[in-house]
Amino acid sequence: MNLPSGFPPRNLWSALLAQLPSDQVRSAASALDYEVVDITLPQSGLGLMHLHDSALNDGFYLGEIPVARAHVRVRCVDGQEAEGGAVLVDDRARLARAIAVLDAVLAARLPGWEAAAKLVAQGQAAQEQRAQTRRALLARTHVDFSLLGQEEDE
Amino acid sequence: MGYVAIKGGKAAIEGAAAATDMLRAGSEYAEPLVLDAIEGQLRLLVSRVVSEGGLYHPKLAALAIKQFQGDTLEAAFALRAYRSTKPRLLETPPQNTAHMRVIRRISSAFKDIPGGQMLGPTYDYALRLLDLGLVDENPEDFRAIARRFLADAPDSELPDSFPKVLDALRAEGLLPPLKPVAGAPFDITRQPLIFPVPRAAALATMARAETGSLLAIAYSNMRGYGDVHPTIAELRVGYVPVMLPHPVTGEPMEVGEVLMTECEVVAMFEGDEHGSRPTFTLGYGACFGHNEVKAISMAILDRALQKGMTDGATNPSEDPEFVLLHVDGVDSMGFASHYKMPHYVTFQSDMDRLRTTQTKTGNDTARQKDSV
Amino acid sequence: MNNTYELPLDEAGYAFGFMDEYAKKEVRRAILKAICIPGYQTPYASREMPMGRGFGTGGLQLTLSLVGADDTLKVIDQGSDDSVNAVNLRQFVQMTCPGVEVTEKTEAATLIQSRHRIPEKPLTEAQILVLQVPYPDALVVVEPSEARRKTMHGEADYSRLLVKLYEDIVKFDEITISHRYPTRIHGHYIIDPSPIPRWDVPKLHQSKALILLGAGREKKIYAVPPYTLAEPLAFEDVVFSVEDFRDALGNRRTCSRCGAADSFLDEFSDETGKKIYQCSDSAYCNERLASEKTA
Amino acid sequence: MTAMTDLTALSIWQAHTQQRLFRRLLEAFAYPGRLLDAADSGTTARLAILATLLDGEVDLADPHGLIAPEDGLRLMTSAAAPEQARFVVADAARAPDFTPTQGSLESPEFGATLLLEVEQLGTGSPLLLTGPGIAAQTRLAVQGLHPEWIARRADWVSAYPLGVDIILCDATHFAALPRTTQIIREAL
Repeated sequence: MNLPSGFPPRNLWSALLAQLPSDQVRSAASALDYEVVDITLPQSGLGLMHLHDSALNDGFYLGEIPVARAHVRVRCVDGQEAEGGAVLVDDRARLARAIAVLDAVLAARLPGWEAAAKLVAQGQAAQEQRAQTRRALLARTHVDFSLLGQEEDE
Repeated sequence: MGYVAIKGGKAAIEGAAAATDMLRAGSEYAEPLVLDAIEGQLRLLVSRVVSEGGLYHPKLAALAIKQFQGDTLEAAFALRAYRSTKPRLLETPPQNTAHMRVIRRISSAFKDIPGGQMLGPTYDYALRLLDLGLVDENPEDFRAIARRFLADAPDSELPDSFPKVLDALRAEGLLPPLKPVAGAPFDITRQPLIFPVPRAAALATMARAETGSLLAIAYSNMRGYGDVHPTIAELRVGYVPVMLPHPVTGEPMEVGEVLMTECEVVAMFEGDEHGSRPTFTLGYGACFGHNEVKAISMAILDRALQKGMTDGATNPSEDPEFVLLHVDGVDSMGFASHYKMPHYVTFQSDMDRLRTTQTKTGNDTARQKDSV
Repeated sequence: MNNTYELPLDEAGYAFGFMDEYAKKEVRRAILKAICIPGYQTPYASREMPMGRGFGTGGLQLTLSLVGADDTLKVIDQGSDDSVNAVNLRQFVQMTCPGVEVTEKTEAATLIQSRHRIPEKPLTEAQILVLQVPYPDALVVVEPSEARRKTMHGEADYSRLLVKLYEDIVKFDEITISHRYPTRIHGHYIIDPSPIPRWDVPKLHQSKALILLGAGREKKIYAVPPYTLAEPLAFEDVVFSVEDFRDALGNRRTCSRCGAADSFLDEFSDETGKKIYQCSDSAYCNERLASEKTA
Repeated sequence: MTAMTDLTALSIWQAHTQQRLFRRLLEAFAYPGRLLDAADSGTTARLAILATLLDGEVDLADPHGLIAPEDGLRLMTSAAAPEQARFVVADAARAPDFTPTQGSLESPEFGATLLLEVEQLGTGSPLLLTGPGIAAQTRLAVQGLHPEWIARRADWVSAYPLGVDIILCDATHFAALPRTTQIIREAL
């Protein structure tokens, strides 16, 4: 089995899964019957957000963002193993751990990966809906200067 | 009696908390505020709190607004205190605002900016007439607003992100060149501000400054205590995707997005002392959330401070120490509030000094009176 | 879309001492340097505490960085354990530092956080006094720029401060500083000893206990180590004097509760408008009352 | 179950152990020359002191290679030359072969903290100490401190408020010599 073409790459999975209600993600992760070992402890804390100012290119910190992260190894009954990870702008370390489990399962196509893929696809749909709203904000407020110019000429 | 005022403090403190909560509830017919409503319908208030609190956490900001009954200073303060309990896990690599998923983008320097101008959600051209239609909104109509908006939106092939206006000006040689990337920036949450401080410290301080304080000092520069005379090259609002390395692959992955406002102003040109080609000068403002007045004020002050740092300050808005030590809302409100605390001992001491001094000068005055 | 509002309850709860451990370490390093350079305002990255800047956040960060489960803590404000701010700070420490004992008895405390007073009862080597400081820099009245003040402090150049004091004397025939009396530590740095009355300034001199001062808003920590010279500024002809509690006839006023004639007194008016005086240090007053009863 | 486990097994990496040790360090600095005990920290006084004071925000110089690599990782400090580092750990039996930073008039707190490991504290040639924190004078007996340290220190602290602050430790004990302490080396 393969993922459909156009399926989002791994570096988007965390963000897309985080779009969904968290209990849906958690129950999907716990439904997978794997042994989960924390490679580093799931943590929640803060991250400094580093920007380069676009005027002169000086680096500076805009402020802090919540960060939750997890790095796990999952092992099936048959001995198959895979590593998964998640980092979120969020403060729920357990949610990050659940996403890390799904990340491992999906990346290695371990048994049950289809459920994870389905969730990622759902997250992508939610994301697309959000992007559409933003495009509408732009499309309805686009200033048409060529029209203004013609009026001025008349 | 003085003693009565400070004795029994414990009961009074508990009573004050209950009294505050009672007024929050109002009456038994009141409905509690739902946090989703605060986050959505009071989004500009949430924006102030996340930026002044220095922590991009709109959900906790909404909670703080509810808990502190709409006081932005108190709400920002609660976010700051929350920060003190959390370990610093990481520092992001530099994020790129050119990837911002824009919802608003304007320029007052050019009308025809590459990608076009999009007003987005703004009150700039709104008539400040009270809309009596909002007094008693029908929930069904309210819910239909978003649906109708999306249905009326024209199909568009607009991209999510846009090039920066400054890049075009830079390509024409009108702007100073970009500086080479330096080391780790100044971290105002860890390093005390000991002057002189680098520009990174000024930008970080202003990014979490109190909006009104920043505006007031920037306004002094606009009105004449300064000469920045800015033109807004670009003002943009949107969501910046935050990229961090994936724990397994190490590849950059998107971990979420942050709503922010960014403003670049172009100011009077100057040449350097070596007689090189003169270019425009620039100011930069940015903050969490949607807060245009703050981003513009910061951009003006950034330019004013750059001038003060190189040529010496001739106005308050050009003096880094004056500006940066007085714009923090949490610091300044704490100081103003602390005057409400008991000062019985120091006042007793003040009275002692005044009486002693009065006795000395009073004896002189009494003698003068006697002689009249 | 995720419309359900969910807070990270699984991560809730505060660690011992509220602040994260790195923050405490930084405060601790600053404390040690402050002791090594008596009276020098050591900068540190002050964290936000859940109470207002100016309500003792500098003192509180010191206390939270020092306190352990085997400490006994006393918190006072204006000399009183019952003052609203003292109650508030004490409750916060109790909430975030389980196991810490609290006391009102000065001699029972291992750690005392105070605003505006030093207890009347002499402190011992087994105690640490933490004072809350609103304005750490005695030079701010003559020099607004911190950069220039730092140079003046380093060079122990206090001529402008002395001129200011002297102008006072010329004008009023008295030094009019009532509290926050500039005090020279170990013959070099002049400190603002926090808004303690002049009455308490001599207690800094050769104190048996370590005295730490914390200014949260101004992000400074400084110290008066034990057995250290602490000299209030004065001139040969105009000496430093503490508050005068004598009445018109020259008799020392006494506390209307416990009768003490050796304590700093608060002044009140009773219903008839008559002035009455009571000890500002409530623990001192209570102890005298109690021993009177048993006697 | 996690990579963190072996870190927490050693009690010096736990917050409450560090709090306790810090209070003793505080006592040592407040009362120079006083001998304090670090025996209950589960490791050497040297590592206990470093673990209590250091983290990723400061740098450490270890010119004599006293710190085991795995402990160096846990301390999270960045390495620096002994002439620049905020903290320097050194073997006191050797004569000083570097000049630590003494801070500046404006920022004397940048003067280094030296942790000097001696053979034994409490025995050996006594140092007579006076200065802040000492009621009149006190004695600290030290064995295995190269005499050159005392001479060089006198130079380093001669331009107060500039200076360096020293912690002496043996396997289990420590004592502090802030820059304000005057040392008179007594003949035995």
